[in-house]
Amino acid sequence: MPFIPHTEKDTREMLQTIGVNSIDDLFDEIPTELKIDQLEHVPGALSEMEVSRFMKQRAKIDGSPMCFIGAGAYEHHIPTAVWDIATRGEFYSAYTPYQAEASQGTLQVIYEYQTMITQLTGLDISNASLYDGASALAEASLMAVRINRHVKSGRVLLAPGVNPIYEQVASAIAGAQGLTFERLPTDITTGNVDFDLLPKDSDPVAVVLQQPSYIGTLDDVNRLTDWAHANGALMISVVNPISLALLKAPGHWGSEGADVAIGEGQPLGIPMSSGGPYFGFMTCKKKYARQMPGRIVGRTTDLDGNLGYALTLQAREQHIRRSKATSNICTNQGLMVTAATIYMSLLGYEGLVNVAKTCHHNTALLADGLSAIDGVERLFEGPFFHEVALKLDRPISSLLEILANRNILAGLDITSFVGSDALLICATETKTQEDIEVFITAFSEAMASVNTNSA
Amino acid sequence: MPFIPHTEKDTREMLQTIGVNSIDDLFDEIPTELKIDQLEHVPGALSEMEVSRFMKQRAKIDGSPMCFIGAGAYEHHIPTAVWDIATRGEFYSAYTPYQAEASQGTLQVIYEYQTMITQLTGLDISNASLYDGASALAEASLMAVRINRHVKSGRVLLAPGVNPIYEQVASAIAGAQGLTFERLPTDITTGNVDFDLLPKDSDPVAVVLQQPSYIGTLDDVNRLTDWAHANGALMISVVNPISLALLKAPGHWGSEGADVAIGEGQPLGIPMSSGGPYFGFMTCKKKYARQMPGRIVGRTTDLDGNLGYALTLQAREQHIRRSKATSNICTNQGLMVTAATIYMSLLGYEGLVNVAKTCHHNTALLADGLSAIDGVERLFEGPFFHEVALKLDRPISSLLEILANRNILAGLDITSFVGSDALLICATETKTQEDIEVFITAFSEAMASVNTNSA
Amino acid sequence: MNSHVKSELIFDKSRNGRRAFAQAPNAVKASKIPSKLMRNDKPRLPEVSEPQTVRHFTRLSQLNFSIDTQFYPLGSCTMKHNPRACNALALLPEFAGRHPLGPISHGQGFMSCMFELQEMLKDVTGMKGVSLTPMAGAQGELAGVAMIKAYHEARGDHERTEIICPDAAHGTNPATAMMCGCQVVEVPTGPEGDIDFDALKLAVGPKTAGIMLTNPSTLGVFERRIKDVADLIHGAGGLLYYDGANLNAILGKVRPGDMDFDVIHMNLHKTFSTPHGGGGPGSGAVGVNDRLLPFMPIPIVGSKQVEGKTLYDWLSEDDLPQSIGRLSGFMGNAGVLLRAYVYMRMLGCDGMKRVSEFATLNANYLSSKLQEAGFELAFPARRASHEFIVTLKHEARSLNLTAMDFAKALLDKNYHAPTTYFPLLVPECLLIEPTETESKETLDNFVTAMIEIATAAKKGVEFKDAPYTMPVRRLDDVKAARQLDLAYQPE
Amino acid sequence: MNSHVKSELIFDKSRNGRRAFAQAPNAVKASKIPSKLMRNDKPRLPEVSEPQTVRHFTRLSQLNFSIDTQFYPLGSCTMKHNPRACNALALLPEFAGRHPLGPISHGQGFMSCMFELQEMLKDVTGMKGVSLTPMAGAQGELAGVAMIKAYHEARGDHERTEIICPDAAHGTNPATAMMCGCQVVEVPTGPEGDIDFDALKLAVGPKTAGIMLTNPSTLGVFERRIKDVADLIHGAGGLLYYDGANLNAILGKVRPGDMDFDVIHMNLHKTFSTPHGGGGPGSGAVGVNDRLLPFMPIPIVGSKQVEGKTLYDWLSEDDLPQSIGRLSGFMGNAGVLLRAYVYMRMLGCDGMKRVSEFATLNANYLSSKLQEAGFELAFPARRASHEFIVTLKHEARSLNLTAMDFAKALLDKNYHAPTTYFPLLVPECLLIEPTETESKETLDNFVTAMIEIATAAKKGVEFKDAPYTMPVRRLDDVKAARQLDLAYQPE
Ligand SMILES: Cc1ncc(COP(=O)(O)O)c(C=O)c1O
Ligand SMILES: Cc1ncc(COP(=O)(O)O)c(C=O)c1O
Repeated sequence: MPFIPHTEKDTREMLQTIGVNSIDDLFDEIPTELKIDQLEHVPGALSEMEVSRFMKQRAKIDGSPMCFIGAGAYEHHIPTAVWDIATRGEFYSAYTPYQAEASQGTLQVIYEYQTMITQLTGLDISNASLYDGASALAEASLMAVRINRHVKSGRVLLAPGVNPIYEQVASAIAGAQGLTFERLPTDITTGNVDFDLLPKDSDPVAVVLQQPSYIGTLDDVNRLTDWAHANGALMISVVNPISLALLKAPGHWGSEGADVAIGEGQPLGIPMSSGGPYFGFMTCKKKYARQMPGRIVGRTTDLDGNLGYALTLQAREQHIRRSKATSNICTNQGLMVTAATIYMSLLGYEGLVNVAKTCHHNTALLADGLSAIDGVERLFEGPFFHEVALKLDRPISSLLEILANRNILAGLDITSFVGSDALLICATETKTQEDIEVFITAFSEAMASVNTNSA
Repeated sequence: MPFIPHTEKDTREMLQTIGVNSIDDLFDEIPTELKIDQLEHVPGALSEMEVSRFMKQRAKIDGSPMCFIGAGAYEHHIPTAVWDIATRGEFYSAYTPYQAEASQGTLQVIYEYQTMITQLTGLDISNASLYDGASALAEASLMAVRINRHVKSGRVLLAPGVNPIYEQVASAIAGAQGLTFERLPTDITTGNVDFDLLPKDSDPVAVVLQQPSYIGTLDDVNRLTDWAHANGALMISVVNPISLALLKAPGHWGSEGADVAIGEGQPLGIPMSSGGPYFGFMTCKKKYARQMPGRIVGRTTDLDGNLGYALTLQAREQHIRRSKATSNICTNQGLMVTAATIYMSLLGYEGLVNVAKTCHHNTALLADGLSAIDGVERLFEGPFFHEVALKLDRPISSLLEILANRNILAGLDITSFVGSDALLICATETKTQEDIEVFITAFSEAMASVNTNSA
Repeated sequence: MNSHVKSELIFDKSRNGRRAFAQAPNAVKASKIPSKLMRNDKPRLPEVSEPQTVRHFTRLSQLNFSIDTQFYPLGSCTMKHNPRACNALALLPEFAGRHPLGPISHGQGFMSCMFELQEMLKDVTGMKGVSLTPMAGAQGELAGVAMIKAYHEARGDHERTEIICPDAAHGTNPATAMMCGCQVVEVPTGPEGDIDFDALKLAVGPKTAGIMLTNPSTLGVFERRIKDVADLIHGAGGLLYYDGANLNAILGKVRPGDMDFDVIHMNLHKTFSTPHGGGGPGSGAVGVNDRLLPFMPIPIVGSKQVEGKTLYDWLSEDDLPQSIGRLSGFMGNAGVLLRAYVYMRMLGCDGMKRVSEFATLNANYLSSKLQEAGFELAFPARRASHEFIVTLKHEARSLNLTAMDFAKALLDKNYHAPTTYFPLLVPECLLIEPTETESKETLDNFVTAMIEIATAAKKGVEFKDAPYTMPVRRLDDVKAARQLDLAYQPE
Repeated sequence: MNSHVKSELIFDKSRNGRRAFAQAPNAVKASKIPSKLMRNDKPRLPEVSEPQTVRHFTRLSQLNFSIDTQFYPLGSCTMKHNPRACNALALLPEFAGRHPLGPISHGQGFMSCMFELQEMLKDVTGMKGVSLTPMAGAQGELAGVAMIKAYHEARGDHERTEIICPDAAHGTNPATAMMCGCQVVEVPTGPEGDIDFDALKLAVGPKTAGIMLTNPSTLGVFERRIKDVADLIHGAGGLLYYDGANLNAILGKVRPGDMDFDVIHMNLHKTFSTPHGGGGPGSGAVGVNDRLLPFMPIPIVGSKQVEGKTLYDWLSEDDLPQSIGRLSGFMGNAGVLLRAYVYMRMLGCDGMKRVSEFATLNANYLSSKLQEAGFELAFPARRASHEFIVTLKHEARSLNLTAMDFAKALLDKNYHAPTTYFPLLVPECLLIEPTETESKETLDNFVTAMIEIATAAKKGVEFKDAPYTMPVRRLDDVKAARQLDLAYQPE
């Protein structure tokens, strides 16, 4: 009984107090024919020693390749203090702070987080987190519908650079409420919005722009934001928090600023760990506070007049409003937000700038080096942050396999998204000049060993 | 300035308050000719990211071989909770509990530790730790001199199975006070004390018996203890705490019990980490409390009459008694004791018994398997706990090298100690049946590939 | 912590130019990004040193109650011990460092764990398929209802848009139904805590898409006529959704699949002990029976034999063309799934059963003791499941001692309060879930604390101003919602 | 923590047959050990579950003050920030799992760190050789004095058995001298905190083995005539020992070797920020000049070139036949050494200098502010080093407010007290060492707290009963020593 403290004596006494003979008697209201005897596909218990060894063997299979993939999840240095503190029992094993007085630690952390993320995005208020960046787009779209109630089209227009997975997730979640997601036209030289071909009279609920885009490009955020507002749409930004150390904050896009900003919080101190747990962040203009999904922490005072923190605006939420809630979200990604708050504190603005610049610098180095290889060129003109799409004249899957065998994850094959053989690469601050050189050399060797597409 | 919070403004203001112009001015009492400009052999700073990567590369060089070495440091399963809790900032970054009221956590842990270690050794009182098992022998010997003040010989008699390193350390530390360490005669078939040849009129200060011995044997603790007492000597036990789940506790050796028990605490939840930090434990009969070296925690009451914990018997210690102190020890191995206390709590008596029995069982399996190989036999007759010395007819260094190349650390070469080609092996509970088989096979292959000594 | 010490905000410690220098690279040359895309304001992140940061957040942590420090009998939340090994093993560097889009050649270790987790969860729920991607209970519900809808749609059954929920249902159930574009039909609870079967019959009809139930219900009692309910709903063409938040009550004893549920979500952060983290992350893996297999959310880990070896790969749109789609950017809360996997392996098949056995034992013991001490149980005639309800309606009336007051008074006794005011239908209720990992002594001490509070109240002690010993006194929730202060304004 | 919650002992939670089942293997068949060697009593270890253990020790931890939670200006102890990375990297599985007797083929990574640590420490101290094996400051002292003795012995100088210590010396210095079989000759301190040079001249003679000094001294001031002292001692045939506990004051600025010291120990757990752990582990690496090289304690890491590659190996008796020998079972507190190594690499050469600069800045700032606030400095005419002394002799007399009372009052203000009653020669003293990692605001707030206490005392507030807000009130030390209760007796 690994985690159960009961002695036989305890059990005996407890049964006696209850007035039954056996634990099985406690299940007497359950129809006998439903009961099972034995789980058949759950193996026997392993001790912690056994399971540790076993998991280490499993982990070893996956190895620790050098990773140049980005595409929504990024390898960054995470200060040791972040998880040392976030996994302290008091954070790690607490529940959602329903009893505010006994949860001031978690609540104050969230209040600080909300402050930091509004500062980064340049918007007024933030919630306490959503599941991840992709589902945050679904929530933001539904929020746009609630805010933009007079627009009945249900049409959300996505810039060409919005992560295709985000689109899929948003459709899966928000589709049931009649939302449709459509792409704005692409300028194929830049990969960005083709402003000349923007639809007229499309009556959009919202326009979504991802900056930097999924394919690594940077778009004219001001122009599209103003266009959205001119067309009666809410402007939703999808942003990478690290990039906001350098790039214009959504709150300052266009003449009025974006209305809602969302994104994937993972770059802020969360390990990549196969895709989660991460967290979605969401900020918006203050006037939309009551349409926001998710938990929100507010500062208030106690009986003595001292400051304190509590969950607030709960009337938006499922446990109060039930079928009229702004969302069904309940448990969010609290611990990740704790980690991100510690991360942002340790980095500070200047630290984030240095991280962002180093990412940009490394990716530029890498893109330049790879573009110098015969058969490799940049897919799009224009500026980028820390990801670049490359056009290749060889089959990407073969290249990726060769490099994976050399323990290099060379990037993500985005051929199916862009429609021609293309590779999306990323080099964060974790890569040294030497790493980049190793990669370029390996890449050019791989290129040399594979036939061109035409051949 | 990685860990320094001063802004330029802070520094300016602080200098102004002090009334100097620069930080350098603060060093104006130091003769100029002594000052240096630059450290020449300390490289430039690495960021946490850089040093992490660098240290991981260094660690990788050492690898994670399968280890069958014991000889004073043992690989055991350490529950994750042990170090998760011990490295909580409040334990990790506190000082020695000088301000008792603000250190009740550490103090209570030590009190609990003292209780557990007295229970394990069957003696009355314990100190809060010494540096390690080896230096604890030095302290125990010096303590014996203080207790046995009428014995002037300075002679400490060591059973044949006392760890030779412990002897060296004890000599290095206690030699200056006139102590000499001498070996009792050995019965070469058992490796134990040859009772027929025990010295007469040797006037020993103390007799030291290590159980289980360095060479894996188990001696007749009762007989030697009684002999020591009959000869006016203090009896000092050197014991492995895990073995005490099975083996007779020092407090019950012979008719009166050993007087002092010491040992290496490492097996109680401390990683092997190249030899330290570990901790030495020491327990003794109550009447010797005032001769004990090191910190001791006592339970007392506070102004309200509530129970609390504080350092006590400080009049023995260097900060009070200075040159008349029982020892110069000040900082001890507090954090290790915290870990050990958590370890002992998680294991409990029954858990320790299971660990001990599994170690014994695995070592028996291994010894049997290896002894079945041509040219391998047990060096000594008689029982063992979790180490066994093997006699080999091939040069051990070659065997060890071959196996190390296969990532197996096959044991410790104790040839120089026992005077013939001998290997000391150990298999703790961390080894599976499969591991043991792998080792046996590899060993027999290695044997086959090396010429016998005679050849 | 010292509760009298004021908690500063991290921003109060901020000073221009201060930072934790070891944590970022040195500056590199300016970027090549056009200035019109660059930001020209300076976001006010805290500018603090590493020691300040460590101290600030360490001290903040100490202001929390948590499972690692207090008994936390929060009903419906399953606050049980979170084994530390689960965390350590999920964070092994290869797992923590694995990019979600890495090739399967560098993911067979992780994927094998996920595959086996799917298999174990099937067994535990009695279901035929499991998808691990939902990121919390509510998202699992969303996946479930979406599958139910997809099922009806695929059969051309377009009118089925009603989801039946008992009035005791957790708020996420109706909220989820709404998000899936359904209407909610609420049915009342009978006097003994079972669903009002007659009312249910009336609620069922041709528009019924399905029913969302948890069994045992949020009232802490087992729905005895579950088979009848299933027959009724199925007979009407609807499907049955099992809200797995209460799986801890029946683990290894009864399986939702065997009760004829068609789909279930599990809260791995409850039953399988992944930490709640002060509000997540969770994981709401879903299990389905044959009917709903084609609709499962992707990705799912599949396995095939290649050259005599098992190869794990991702099942995607191509494999499940009828899938309701993707619910997360990658693979749900993968690291949470790993933690649950480790936990399940440590429990083993026998350990699973013991979970529900001892959770039930603890709940029944505690309810017996409290009843004996004079507290009123909401369903005194019923066996408690893993949780049970005390109603303080008498105390509220005669002593002016509400459930809220009681909860705050418990904080001063160093116990986290049970869930209050849920389920909504029981007045002044405390929903108490001790879980299997608490000892008899803890339960006994908790009973003593409950009695002490009640006794004090009877003697005239007021608890309106409780708590007294927490870092803050009772907080003004109304002010929090009226005078919104949701982010610090650095001057 | 809630200070009003009684702390139970872990033994109070113990019940027959309870345990943390996941943490030990299942029982195997009985052993083959003869029964007369077996134990037949049952040691009373706690029998507790895993959740209980986690909760118990987590809550105990919360009862502590620590650097991670409080300002901890404990003079002479250098309570500075302990970077978390140092711990994590020292515990990398390959390092944590390395057997100390493993072959050097599986230790080059670890050994290269140790070798480089030796080299850096040589540079930092201005010494010619470094041995890392001593396990704390006091053992470093023992190594040092033993080397001094060995040096004299090797020269046939058998009569040199006196060690000179200033009266301000830390207790370990005289205690060490005694352990090394020497006699201690104490010399007084002059009015300005330097050693009384005339008294020193009288103390020196043909029996002088050496002198133990720390510079700056434990009085917080730099020994200005250090060169004269060195010349005097060396002229008399003695050697100079540097107690490196105060190295934080001069790191990268002045080197003991350049001051003509012959041997030094360093407290890596002070200057190089390895954690104090509630009382250790420490590390007392020793550095020596040419004279003492042959006598260094073993093992030491050596390096040689083999086939163009650097190979690290252990220097042992064979390499240093005159060595004073071994002081630990293996290689000292190896894991502490790794932490110090990582810390030094993170500081780099410039960071070293900044340590002493900002430690000194903080101490001088704090002493200025306190003096301004009316506190009396023990050596007002002197520059503070990294620490300084306030004497409360007036307050003790006029207000009946002793250094002890003041210390306890500070605890109630959430500050750890400075070192009290050391050095012994300054009456009612507080030895205050802020360290470089504390911010100006923290120092300012500390000054405010000091002033508040003094002001309250002047208004007649008594602090004899302080502290009030800690988990316990002031403890009865006399009772602790008289009625010895050193281990719980489980009835
Ligand atoms: C009965 C019930 N259903 C559903 C949920 C929702 O789960 P989650 O919070 O993981 O979204 C909860 C959790 O509070 C619950 O108790
Ligand atoms: C001046 C001085 N010397 C020596 C020591 C002894 O060091 P350790 O405690 O590491 O043995 C100390 C530590 O308290 C000290 O402050």
